[in-house]
Amino acid sequence: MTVILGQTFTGISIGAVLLLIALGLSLTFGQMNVINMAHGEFIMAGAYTTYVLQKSISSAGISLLVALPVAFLVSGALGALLEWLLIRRLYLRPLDTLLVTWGVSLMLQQLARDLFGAPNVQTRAPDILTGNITLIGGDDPLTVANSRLFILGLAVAAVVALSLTLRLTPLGRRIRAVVQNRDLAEVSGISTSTVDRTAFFIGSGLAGVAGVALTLVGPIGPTMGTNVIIDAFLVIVVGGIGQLKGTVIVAFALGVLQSVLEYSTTVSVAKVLVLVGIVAFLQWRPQGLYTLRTRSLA
Amino acid sequence: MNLLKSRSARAAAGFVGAAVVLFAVAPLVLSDFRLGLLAKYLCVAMVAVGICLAWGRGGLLTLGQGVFFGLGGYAMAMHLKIADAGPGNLPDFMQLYGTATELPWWWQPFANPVFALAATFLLPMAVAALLGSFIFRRRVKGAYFAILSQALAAAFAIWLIGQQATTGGTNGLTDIQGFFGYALDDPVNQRTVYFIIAAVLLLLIALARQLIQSRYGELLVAVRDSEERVRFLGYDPANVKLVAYVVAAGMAGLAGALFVPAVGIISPALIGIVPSIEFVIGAAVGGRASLVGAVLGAIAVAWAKTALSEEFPAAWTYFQGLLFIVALAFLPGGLASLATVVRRRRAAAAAEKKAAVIPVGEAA
Amino acid sequence: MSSLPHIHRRRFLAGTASLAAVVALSACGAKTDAAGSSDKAAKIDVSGDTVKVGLLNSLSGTMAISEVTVRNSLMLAVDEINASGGVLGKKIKPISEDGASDWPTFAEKATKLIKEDGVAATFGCWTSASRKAVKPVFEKNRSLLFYPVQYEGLEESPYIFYTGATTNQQIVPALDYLKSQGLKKLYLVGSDYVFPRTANKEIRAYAKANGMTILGEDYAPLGSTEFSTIANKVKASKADAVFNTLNGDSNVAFFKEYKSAGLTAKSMPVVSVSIAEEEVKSIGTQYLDGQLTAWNYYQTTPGAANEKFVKAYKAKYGQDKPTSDPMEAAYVSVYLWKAMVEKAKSFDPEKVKAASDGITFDAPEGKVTVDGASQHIYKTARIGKVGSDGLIEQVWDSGKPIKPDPYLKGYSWASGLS
Amino acid sequence: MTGLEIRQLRVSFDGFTAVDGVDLDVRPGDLRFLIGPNGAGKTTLVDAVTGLVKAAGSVRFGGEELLGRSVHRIARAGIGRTFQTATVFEELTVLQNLDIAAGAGRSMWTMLRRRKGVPEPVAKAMETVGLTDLADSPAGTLAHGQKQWLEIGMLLVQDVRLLLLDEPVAGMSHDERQATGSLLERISAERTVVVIEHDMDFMRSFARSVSVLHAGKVLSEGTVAEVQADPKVQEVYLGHTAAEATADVAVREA
Repeated sequence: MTVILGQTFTGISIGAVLLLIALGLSLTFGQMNVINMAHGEFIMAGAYTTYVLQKSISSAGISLLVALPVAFLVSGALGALLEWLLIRRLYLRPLDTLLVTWGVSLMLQQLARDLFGAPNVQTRAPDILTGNITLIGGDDPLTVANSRLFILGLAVAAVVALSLTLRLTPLGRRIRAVVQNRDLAEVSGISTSTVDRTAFFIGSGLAGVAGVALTLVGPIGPTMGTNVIIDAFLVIVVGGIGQLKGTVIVAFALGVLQSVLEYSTTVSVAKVLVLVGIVAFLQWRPQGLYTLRTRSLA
Repeated sequence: MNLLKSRSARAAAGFVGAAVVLFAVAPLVLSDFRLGLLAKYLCVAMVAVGICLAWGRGGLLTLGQGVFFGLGGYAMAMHLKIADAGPGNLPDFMQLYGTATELPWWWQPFANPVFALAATFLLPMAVAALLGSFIFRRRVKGAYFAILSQALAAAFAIWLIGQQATTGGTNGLTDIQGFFGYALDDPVNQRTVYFIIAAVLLLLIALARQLIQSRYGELLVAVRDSEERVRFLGYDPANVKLVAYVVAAGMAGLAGALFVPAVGIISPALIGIVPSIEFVIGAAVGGRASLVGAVLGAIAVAWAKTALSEEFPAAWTYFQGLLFIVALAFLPGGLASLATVVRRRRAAAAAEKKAAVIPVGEAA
Repeated sequence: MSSLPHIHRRRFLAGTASLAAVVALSACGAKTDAAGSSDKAAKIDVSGDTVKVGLLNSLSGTMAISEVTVRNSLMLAVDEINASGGVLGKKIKPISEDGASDWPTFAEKATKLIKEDGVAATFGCWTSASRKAVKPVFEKNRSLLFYPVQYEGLEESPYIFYTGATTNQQIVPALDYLKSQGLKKLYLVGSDYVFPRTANKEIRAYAKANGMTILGEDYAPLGSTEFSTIANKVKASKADAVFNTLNGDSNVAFFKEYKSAGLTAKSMPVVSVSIAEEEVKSIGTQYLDGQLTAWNYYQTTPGAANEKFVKAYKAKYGQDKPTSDPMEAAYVSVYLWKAMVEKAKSFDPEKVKAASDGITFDAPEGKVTVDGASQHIYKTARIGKVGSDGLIEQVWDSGKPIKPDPYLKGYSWASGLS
Repeated sequence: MTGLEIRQLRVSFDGFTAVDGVDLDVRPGDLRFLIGPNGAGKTTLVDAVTGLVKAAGSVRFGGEELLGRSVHRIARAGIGRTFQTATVFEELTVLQNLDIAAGAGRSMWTMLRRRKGVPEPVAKAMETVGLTDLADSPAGTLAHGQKQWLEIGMLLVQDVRLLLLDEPVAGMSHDERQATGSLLERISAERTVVVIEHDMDFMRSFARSVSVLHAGKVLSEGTVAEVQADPKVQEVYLGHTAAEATADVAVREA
């Protein structure tokens, strides 16, 4: 029983990480149809931001909290720059963005190597986040890591913030308008290029936030982005492009699936099964879990 | 009609030229080592021929060509490892890391050279046919198809790595000594392998050219540009795409199979997401829709990788990244479209024309 | 570039060879059985007052995190040797190549170094996979590789010198240590590749013969960074200790998860065989404090040779840069090659090999001796404990250098392994 | 002899019913115009007939049930359509476009060979739509009207018996409209033609019969004169246009 509960919690915590790394993509890929392979490197930029800030702020807790908004700005700015330099030329060729941003990703990795050295770097987590809380005591205790709870909280907060932004603010309405009908939005007086850049800023900024969170659970190094990028895209694809709720559900579902399979088989087998399962799922629902059904897409 | 004639004349001249370069000039001017590298680039170019067909002509961004390359490569390498070990013996890595005392059942058919040779392209084609018939019938396309391909490539690589006792795991199959009885460390035989590779590449180009110029080739472009429209004409676009996908898979398989004697190794590192993207990028830089462009692009990008990394071992990825970005963002038709771009500029005074995104005309 | 007449001559020769190839196509080349009859030894370029050596490490890709430090250390040794007059009166000219964390690329670059550059020896490789990829290249061309990383054993290539530990110099002593501490129930965690799988096979054999039990064995793909399930499994097993053969990025994620699960060096110590000072630095002492490592060298290893090495390394690359076992083994490998060459009075690999037996060097880890038969070196095993300052303090050593035994022939429990 | 028979056709998207129980009969040889305000369900009706959207009810042509068949099978049953924006294969030549349209039944072997010469039906269709001189021009370089004609030509070489044309004269010059109109008259002699159109002048000049759709239902049916006299039609066209336009946007945003 403890095992099942424990693995469910583990799955949810894996899901929270997945959700956080995929959330920015739900905007740039899901809404804007840009396959940004450098998204992983924006996550990396967020992690390195934490590292740099810790050099000047000695308290691990404060530096982590400061890192969240700063990483959002740093990665967001990188994203906006990328959009302005390259992606705006490629909106009509979504598949080409994949290859172009792959080139960008190679360069950013090398840049990180030259700026911070090839080896991984270390950040200090606040002590409170390295512990755990016990849900069920006794001989076979069920514990949940504080770092995972923090990430879960952060992921939920980010989802709420993003969905409120999209729903309630004028910016959000403009983004949705542009996504749904670019020409109509343009003639209604919306500057589509500004909206594109802002949306890219937010999506990339969220990658930065994910990068800060990843410093609590994983390595901080030049290739950390490539480790997660495909998983992030799969979450969006399975969830359904342009569907925030699909992203959320699928992130947690994949997390739980992964953790249960990992427990009952091996990590490698679990990974293969999850990937094959995703392919099979897309046979069943080629447009993902939730789909936008409109006449224009028919 | 005159145009067609002169075009096929030009194509024939191109073939002869390419054959002269590959069979006479290259062996004359290149050292054994560089010729060996060229053999490797030509294998990449074979994959690019398939990509030109599937992606350039059919619009299928196949980001999983590593899978088919790997299937072909492993099929060949398994046979060669069995042959190296000699009858009754296990391949070296199985003796070291495995627990089995005899060949696993799925290795056994590969002891037969004919089976192994046929498997190098039939196996990838069968897998592609199976996958494709599902994927295309369910109308998975565009970004979904691209990311799905990547997921498959990742899954295949992870699976191979996990089966160390029977696949060599991360190491892959290495230290391949002989090629159907001929010692691979003999430079003369290495050269022969190069000639075989060059000949197969030319053959594949000829095959792809025939396909592209056939009615099927025209239909494939039609599917790429407007799948719905083709469906209204009474075709099943899924079948049209499937043919291109399967042919491309077979070409990647052959490339993988020939890569093994040329380089002496096949490993999961050649199968995952990164190599699969690199296969596509070569074709894209050269010009995805043009056979000549895709082939030369693949060779050029592979060559640039070698040259840049030799010259700037610590900073070459900057140049590589920059090359991809510049070529793809600013020259969507690839280097092959440069000629078209120049011609357009010259003819700019003439009537206003709607610029085609990807030039179709100059195939092969 | 070479002079013009030289190029012409090469073209001409290549042309003849190409014609010969066409003829050979019908004559069908050499059969496998006849292989090795012709002499194919690599040509070493000793023209001029320099001798070239190849440095082959991953400077990009996932392995760069580890291999760049080895490259730094190799460069330090080359610079030092050049400053003191070089080898046989020739300055060493290092040719740098990037293996790019890709095994076929390693093979390509190794071929290039040997055939195009005419290097006298090559130093580098980290993963077993890269070594396996280049092994046939060095054997085919009869050129030397110096491999500086601890590995899984079961290999003796006539053209490779192994200056890192083989299993009986690292893993077996670590198991001896655990046994002596009464830690008899082990959980095995490793990356999914040759070294951990082979190491764990040996650990199981050792455990069986020594009354220890293995409670579980888990592998994660290289580069995997999600370890919550494995941490759960380890915790639930209630093992005495964990034997960790994870490599690279995975270690960071594993130890962060390990601590989050409430496991500590006190409650369940982890012995790691791929965590050196550089990795400690990237994981953080917060997560590693008190955990055990098994190596042959630590930055804190006493002795004048090590003080000099550490000082020189920090002076060249920065005061915050630690030194580690693979870096030391790489550093040593260049000096050993120099000593062999000087003893042989030749750069010829065959002569160098013949001269190798008994070569000693006063290394940072203490005196090391080359075992000419296996081409490995005698090394002292050391168990260390990670301190809160990020350095590793030795808590046990084998007392004297252990004779390398890559096939574990001297251990009866290992008889069924290979 | 039965033409197109539609019974109780119903299509809905996420709760919004775009076609709401339409009955429609078009005899062979008819040139039927479908008119109605935006959002009336005209295009959705055609989508349903051609299998693009799922629908309930019954659609028969020549006695054969079409609903539930896949798009390319419906096409093979002799039903062809055009779209609001001309969709020809821009990178292929006029000849190649028509050749593809003519070839759905070709064998694998024929497909894998090059085209030799110009097939008879293709030449005839090029003649009919007046594009013979432009046979080797890429379709992307054609003028707007020419593209529409090419599309109609592609339906002709397919030898379709039912043509569904979605706003074929939108954006055409006056001369092009006249040419298109007479082309349709000629074609409809041997086939059933249904045209969705907003252009009332064009309709008055060429329609043999008219159906008016409104809010997913057939509002009125008859000759041009009959329909124009219908007070319901007048009300819809004068009163509710703005509201319907909004509904159209709602569909897209759903």
